[in-house]
Amino acid sequence: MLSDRPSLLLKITAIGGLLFLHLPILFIFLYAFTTEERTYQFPPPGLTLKWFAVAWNRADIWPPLYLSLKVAAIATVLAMILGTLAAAAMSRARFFGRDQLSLLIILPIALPGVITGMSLRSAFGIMDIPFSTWTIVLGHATFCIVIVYNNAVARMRRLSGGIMEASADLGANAFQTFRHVLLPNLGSALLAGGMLAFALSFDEVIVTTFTAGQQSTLPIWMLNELVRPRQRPVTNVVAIVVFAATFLPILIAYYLTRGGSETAGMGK
Amino acid sequence: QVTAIGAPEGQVNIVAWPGYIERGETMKEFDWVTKFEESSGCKVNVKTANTSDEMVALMNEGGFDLVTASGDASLRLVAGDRVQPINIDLIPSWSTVDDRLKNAPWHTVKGVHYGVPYMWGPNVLMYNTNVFPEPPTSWNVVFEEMTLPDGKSNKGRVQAYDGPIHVADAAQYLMFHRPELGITSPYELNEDQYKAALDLLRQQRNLVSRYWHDAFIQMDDFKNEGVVASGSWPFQVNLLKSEGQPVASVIPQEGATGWADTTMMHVNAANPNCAYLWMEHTLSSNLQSDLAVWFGANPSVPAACTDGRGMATAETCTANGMDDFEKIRFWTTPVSNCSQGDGACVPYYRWVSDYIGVIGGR
Amino acid sequence: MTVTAILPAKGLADRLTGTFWRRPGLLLLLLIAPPLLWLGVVYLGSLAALLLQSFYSIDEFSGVVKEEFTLKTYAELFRAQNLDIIIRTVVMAAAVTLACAILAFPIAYYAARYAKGPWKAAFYLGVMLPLWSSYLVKVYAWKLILAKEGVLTWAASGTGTGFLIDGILTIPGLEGSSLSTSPFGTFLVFVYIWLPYMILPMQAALERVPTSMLEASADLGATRGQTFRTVILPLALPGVIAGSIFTFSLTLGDYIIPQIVGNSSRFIGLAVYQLQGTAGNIPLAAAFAVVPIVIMLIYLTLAKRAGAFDAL
Amino acid sequence: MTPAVEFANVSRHFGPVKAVDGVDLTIVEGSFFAMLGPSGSGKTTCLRLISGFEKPTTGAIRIFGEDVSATPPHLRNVNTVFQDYALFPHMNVRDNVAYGLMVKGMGRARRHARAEEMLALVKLEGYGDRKPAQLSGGQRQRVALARALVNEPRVLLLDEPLGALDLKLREAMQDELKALQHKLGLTFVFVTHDQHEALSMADHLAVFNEGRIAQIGTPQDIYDRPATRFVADFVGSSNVLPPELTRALGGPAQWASLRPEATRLAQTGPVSGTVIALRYLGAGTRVVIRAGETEIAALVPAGQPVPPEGTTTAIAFDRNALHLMGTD
Amino acid sequence: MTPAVEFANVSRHFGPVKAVDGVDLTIVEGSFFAMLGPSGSGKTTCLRLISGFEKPTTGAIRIFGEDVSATPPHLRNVNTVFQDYALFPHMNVRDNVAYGLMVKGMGRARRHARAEEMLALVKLEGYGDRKPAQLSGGQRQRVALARALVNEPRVLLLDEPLGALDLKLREAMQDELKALQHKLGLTFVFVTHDQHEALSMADHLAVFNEGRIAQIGTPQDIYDRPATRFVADFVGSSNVLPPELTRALGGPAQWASLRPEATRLAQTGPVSGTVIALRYLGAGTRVVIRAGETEIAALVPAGQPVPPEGTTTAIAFDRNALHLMGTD
Ligand SMILES: Nc1ncnc2c1ncn2[C@@H]1O[C@H](COP(=O)(O)OP(=O)(O)OP(=O)(O)O)[C@@H](O)[C@H]1O
Ligand SMILES: Nc1ncnc2c1ncn2[C@@H]1O[C@H](COP(=O)(O)OP(=O)(O)OP(=O)(O)O)[C@@H](O)[C@H]1O
Ligand SMILES: [Mg+2]
Ligand SMILES: [Mg+2]
Repeated sequence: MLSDRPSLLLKITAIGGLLFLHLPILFIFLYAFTTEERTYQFPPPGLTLKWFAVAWNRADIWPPLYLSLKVAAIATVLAMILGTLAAAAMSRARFFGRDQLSLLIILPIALPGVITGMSLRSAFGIMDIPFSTWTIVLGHATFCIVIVYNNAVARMRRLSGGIMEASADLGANAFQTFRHVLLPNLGSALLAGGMLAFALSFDEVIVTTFTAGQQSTLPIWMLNELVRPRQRPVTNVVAIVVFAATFLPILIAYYLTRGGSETAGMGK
Repeated sequence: QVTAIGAPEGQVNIVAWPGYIERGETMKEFDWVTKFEESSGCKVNVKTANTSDEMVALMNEGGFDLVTASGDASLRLVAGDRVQPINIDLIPSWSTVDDRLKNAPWHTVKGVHYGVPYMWGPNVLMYNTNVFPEPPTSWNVVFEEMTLPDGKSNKGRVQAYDGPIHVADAAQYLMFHRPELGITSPYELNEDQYKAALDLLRQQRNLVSRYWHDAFIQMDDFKNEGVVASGSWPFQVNLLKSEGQPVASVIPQEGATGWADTTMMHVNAANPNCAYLWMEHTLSSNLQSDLAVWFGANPSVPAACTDGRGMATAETCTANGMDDFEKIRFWTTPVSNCSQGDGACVPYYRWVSDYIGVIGGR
Repeated sequence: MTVTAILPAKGLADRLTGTFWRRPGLLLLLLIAPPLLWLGVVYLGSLAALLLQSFYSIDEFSGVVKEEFTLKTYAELFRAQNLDIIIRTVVMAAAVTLACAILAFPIAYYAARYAKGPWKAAFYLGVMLPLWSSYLVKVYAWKLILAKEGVLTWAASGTGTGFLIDGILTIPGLEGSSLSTSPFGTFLVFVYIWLPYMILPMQAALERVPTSMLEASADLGATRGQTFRTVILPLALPGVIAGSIFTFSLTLGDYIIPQIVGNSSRFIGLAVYQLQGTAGNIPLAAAFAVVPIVIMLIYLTLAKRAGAFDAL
Repeated sequence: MTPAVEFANVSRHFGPVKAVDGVDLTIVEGSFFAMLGPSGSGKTTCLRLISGFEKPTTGAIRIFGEDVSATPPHLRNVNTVFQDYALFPHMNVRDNVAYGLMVKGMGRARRHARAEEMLALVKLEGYGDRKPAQLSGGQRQRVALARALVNEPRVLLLDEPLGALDLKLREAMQDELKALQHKLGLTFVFVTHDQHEALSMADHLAVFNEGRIAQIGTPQDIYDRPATRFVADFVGSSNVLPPELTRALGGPAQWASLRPEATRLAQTGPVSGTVIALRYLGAGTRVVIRAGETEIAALVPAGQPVPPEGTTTAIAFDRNALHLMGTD
Repeated sequence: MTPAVEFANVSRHFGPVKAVDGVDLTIVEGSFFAMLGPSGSGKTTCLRLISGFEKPTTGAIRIFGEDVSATPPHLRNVNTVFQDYALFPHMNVRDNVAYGLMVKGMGRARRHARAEEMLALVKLEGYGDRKPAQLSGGQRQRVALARALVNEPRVLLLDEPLGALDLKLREAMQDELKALQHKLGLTFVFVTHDQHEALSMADHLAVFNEGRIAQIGTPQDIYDRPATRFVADFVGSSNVLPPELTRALGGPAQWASLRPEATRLAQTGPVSGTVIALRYLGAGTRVVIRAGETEIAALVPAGQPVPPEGTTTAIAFDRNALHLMGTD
């Protein structure tokens, strides 16, 4: 198209916006190398690599990291199962209460995390459920469902509905159809949804503070570290490592779902 | 009430003020946990809390054995049946406790002890020595708009504590400057006195750009945000000094509020034996001594100032206000039935909501 | 031919498939039950528990919750200082949403319409990476950037633009000793943190606007500006609404940012957090929590009417 | 001989919509049966009733004499070529074709061999390794066909399989399909809304209108002797004459149909009108004449003179081409 | 008279793809001009060059004599009916139609009045308040038409506007479009890949092949006298005869085309073959005969005897129907 060239203003604002998104990240990087360890001064007094070694040797990082990984993994698996089931049900013919269900699925991300967290905590209190890994998982899985659900529903919408019928028509029973047709076609969308859900759970702090009790996930560890600075650059080192570790999954998720609009990120 | 100490359970969970229970992580020299863990076999788990309200909430939530409660929290815990009476016979060092504290009203109810005194100290005025070549003599630097010695206004350069108990600081200031109000205790305010205190705080709102409620964020603000004066704890003063920051502290002419903290035990403490062992340990004079230096507070065991088992010396204790006990008005929970008569005073819950209002600019 | 019209069912799977076919409701039920149970019981149940708490009250002295039905807590919610908090939060959420929409549009538009191939991937990563890099560390980085002796002041004094910052800080309502203690700083950090949540649905909506629609507009004589206003913007609206659900709700509920950046004035999220966490006033916290629930339910109902759910 | 498919008073209603409404139908084994009708007339629904993706609201369906009301689709020995082909996008062509055999548990080597045979049948040898996305429309259509045929169904259902193809390709595929049906001797049930396609391919055809069968018969029956005005209107490009006009042309006062090819122009005649449109069709020119309220089309063979637009002309016709119809 | 549109040696290349390659073209004002060609032959690109959505790589385009190389689309007095209609889904029908007037700044009352006039023209009075989603395909097409016409363009471009419609509706719309063009006297440039459509609607047509024009002329020219084998093959259902066969039928040893309608069956003749397929077309039966390598179709008019498949028959033809072609 002849006029299909972005105007200068658009270019500048778009790129400016992207830079704005990365400005603090630049500082996170910078302050992972500062020599000063309590409060950040600008400009940093000096640069050093020692914090990477320090972070590696800090024993108190590992249990929260392990807990975060564990919670994210379990929550993701649960969310993938529940989200896929919900998507499968929703993609079928209209049924009574369908709209309400879609609202219900969206609710955990549409309502502020503090509400989800508080509600769960109230419920745990009322039912005398002690805090454990599972109480964290419960919270995380609830808001991860919608991520997987959105990915799966978008893919199912794109999948020609015919192929499921074609499979039955060719003699496959429901299980064979699921295994040979639905799963392979949904797979990449589920994987992408799963990765996003994992990343979301891994970084969650708002709901977690309510459902963790005295346990410390990595973000909660970071919160404590940031509030009570003790080798503060270590938090930046951890943030960078997590940043680098999420780079690849996000890229993969992008390529897996390319062409669809289902990679839209979802709320906390 | 526990009658005998059994085998240690292997751990003890404590809610404490930041800096109260150190295991050498912030500074290697300050460690009074590691040895205890080794000798008793009780692992010490600490959850820090920044306000008394938070401590009460944590104790109400449960899951902890001990709490280092200040006077404005301790009676609430007792009234709410969150803590249990202590059998002082099981604490051999009880006899070494400062006599002024043994039966203090914030942990002794109807003759029953609900805890072991831990530390006490004043809420000092911390100031930047570059701005104040001479120590300020009055709290007015944080309450009244004025030009500071460096020629600039104090507007936006002072802080105040982000807890309702700060109303008492205002009341204490009024007690000195407006005797006609007839305030006898900053924790017992009738409607008029209370209103005057709130007005003062509203005035202060215009000077304060951010209230502090986290010791470490306050330290940040002194370093990065240009804050030059604020009510504070000796803890922050000491840490900042140790980093070479130009700060010092003073108890101005109006006097100071202060805290006297008590280690109290949860009614449903899961680890009573370790809890008792820890309470006994807190009274050892070297712990008290080191903590006094670390936190800039006063030990509840007077011997800690002099027996040389820790870092504190008689001078340290004097500097921290060991002799000012009578001048300090310790935090207590305001209740409506006070010395001015039953129902005459404004109770704490109104302090809470009104102070939120003041911070919100109302 | 010997083959018959009906093949025999060979195993359990075949028979189950037959059962599902004869009773489609059964399969639907099997599919829907687990997520429905989870969300219905775990989530709605918890919300109900929360609601329930809001009808309790607290013993003012001991801080222990009295489990008796009362509207006292709601009466308290409507005290002036609490109304302040609600209004302050809603105004902030609206401002943040608006700013996010304005900032997000060029990025989303560029990514949707012009970015091709590797550029598209770059834009995607450019939006996703900040989204997934630690929220806390980003907020603290902002504190550092906005502090009085922080990066912005440093840069401003270097470039002689310090008067800009000072100007902002004297606007009534935005006063502070530095950006980091001004409500403007809170606003800025909110906008920054939630921006990706606006960009992504917006971009998805823009990508769904067919090129032919834009060509049709030009063909009918519309200039670029007219096309933008009359075609692109209305068609991207569901995406904007979807994004605004996030930015609005996230601002309503956040309690970390106002704690770290700003002038200590409470927001709903912070109030809820402190009331339940530090003050232990769970009934009032619950009553506060009902506010965003009500706001968001109204918002969602409107959004659903605008077809924004498909754009989520 | 048992018929391949039988509908006994079958209805399928979706709420208020009577997609299929009281249909009786018999499809003879080995025939090429077409279902023709406008959009929404219930053709697809009929097909889905046979394959089992819809269940009749009332009535019974028998396939080779057996009632299939309790048989799920995957156990019916009937296969479908879907309108959009519904090829599995994640499998290559060979695996697509072999799918029916795989789910029946046939070993890899054997089913691949069979798949290759089928690909040869539809002239796609060597395409086995491609993904469906790498094929043209016509090729995909043939893969869909091979995939359905590999199961050796006794009835093959085809839902507008040529709808998405362009004219040239469509004609080529029509010939191929017809030849294949001949060769295999299967029963084909073919849905289309294209009159030419239905007429040229089917042995028998049913014309649907609003869920009911308007007429059923051989193409010649239907083209030459439409039972109702609807059929006449829909099927041919027949002229439909109102009773007055039929009478004026010498018939009884009844609705009648008259094919354009049987309509000639004349200098004088009982009915005349104005030429309002001319359409060059290559093989001749279609002349549309307005006589009163009625528009009548006549076909002037190539090479004969065509009256210009606006002139008045009379029409003549082969008397036996005038076909009287019911009033429906 | 200046021609409406002129292409002088226009090319449009996309990298290696020569979408349009050295096209010379003149479209007379007031004519109905069709562009016909297989998929990918450059028809759409030609249209987009006129509307301004593409710029020629080389060559010049003139609209009513003015060079438009520097004129952006929204300033060209040319409007397009898009293949997918491209109606604005968020506006009702009236606002869609009035869009062109709105962006020109016409007041609400006046532009709505004009829009209603246009809707009346395309027989959609009373549909103004509906959203596009609430219309059928044919109705949408008419809205797109009204929307383009409201701007009073001097040239209207139509890119396969009927492609998405079913046969019956398509034929109805063809008649309507043709009538409208007649009534308004506008220049229509119409893109299609449907031979029948092009032949029956256009005054002039250009047959495209691989970015070049294979032949340009009246429908009769192109149907009866295809310039190349490609045109003969693509346009008619012509029989294309190789040189040997042309000679056997009494012509020179050259490629030739022979229309089925001009081809008859005979008992004996120079060329004979086996009947391999019969297709009933209503108006007659198409008989396909294989003679050596070549398949020849003949049309047996309705009522005449049709030889059964497998029998051998000879063919006869009107001598002047044999049309000799270039070797391209
Ligand atoms: N699942 C369904 N729910 C509701 N109505 C339906 C459903 N399936 C079909 N219909 C309706 O039944 C009628 C017949 O539909 P059907 O698909 O059989 O028509 P068709 O003859 O195949 O038309 P087309 O030529 O457009 O494919 C239509 O009015 C359609 O809207
Ligand atoms: N923007 C483009 N970039 C690259 N190649 C293009 C572009 N537009 C068209 N082409 C190529 O140019 C050739 C002609 O395309 P065009 O769309 O004009 O064909 P068409 O005759 O309209 O075909 P159809 O009947 O399928 O619409 C095709 O090979 C096409 O792939
Ligand atoms: Mg259909
Ligand atoms: Mg095209």
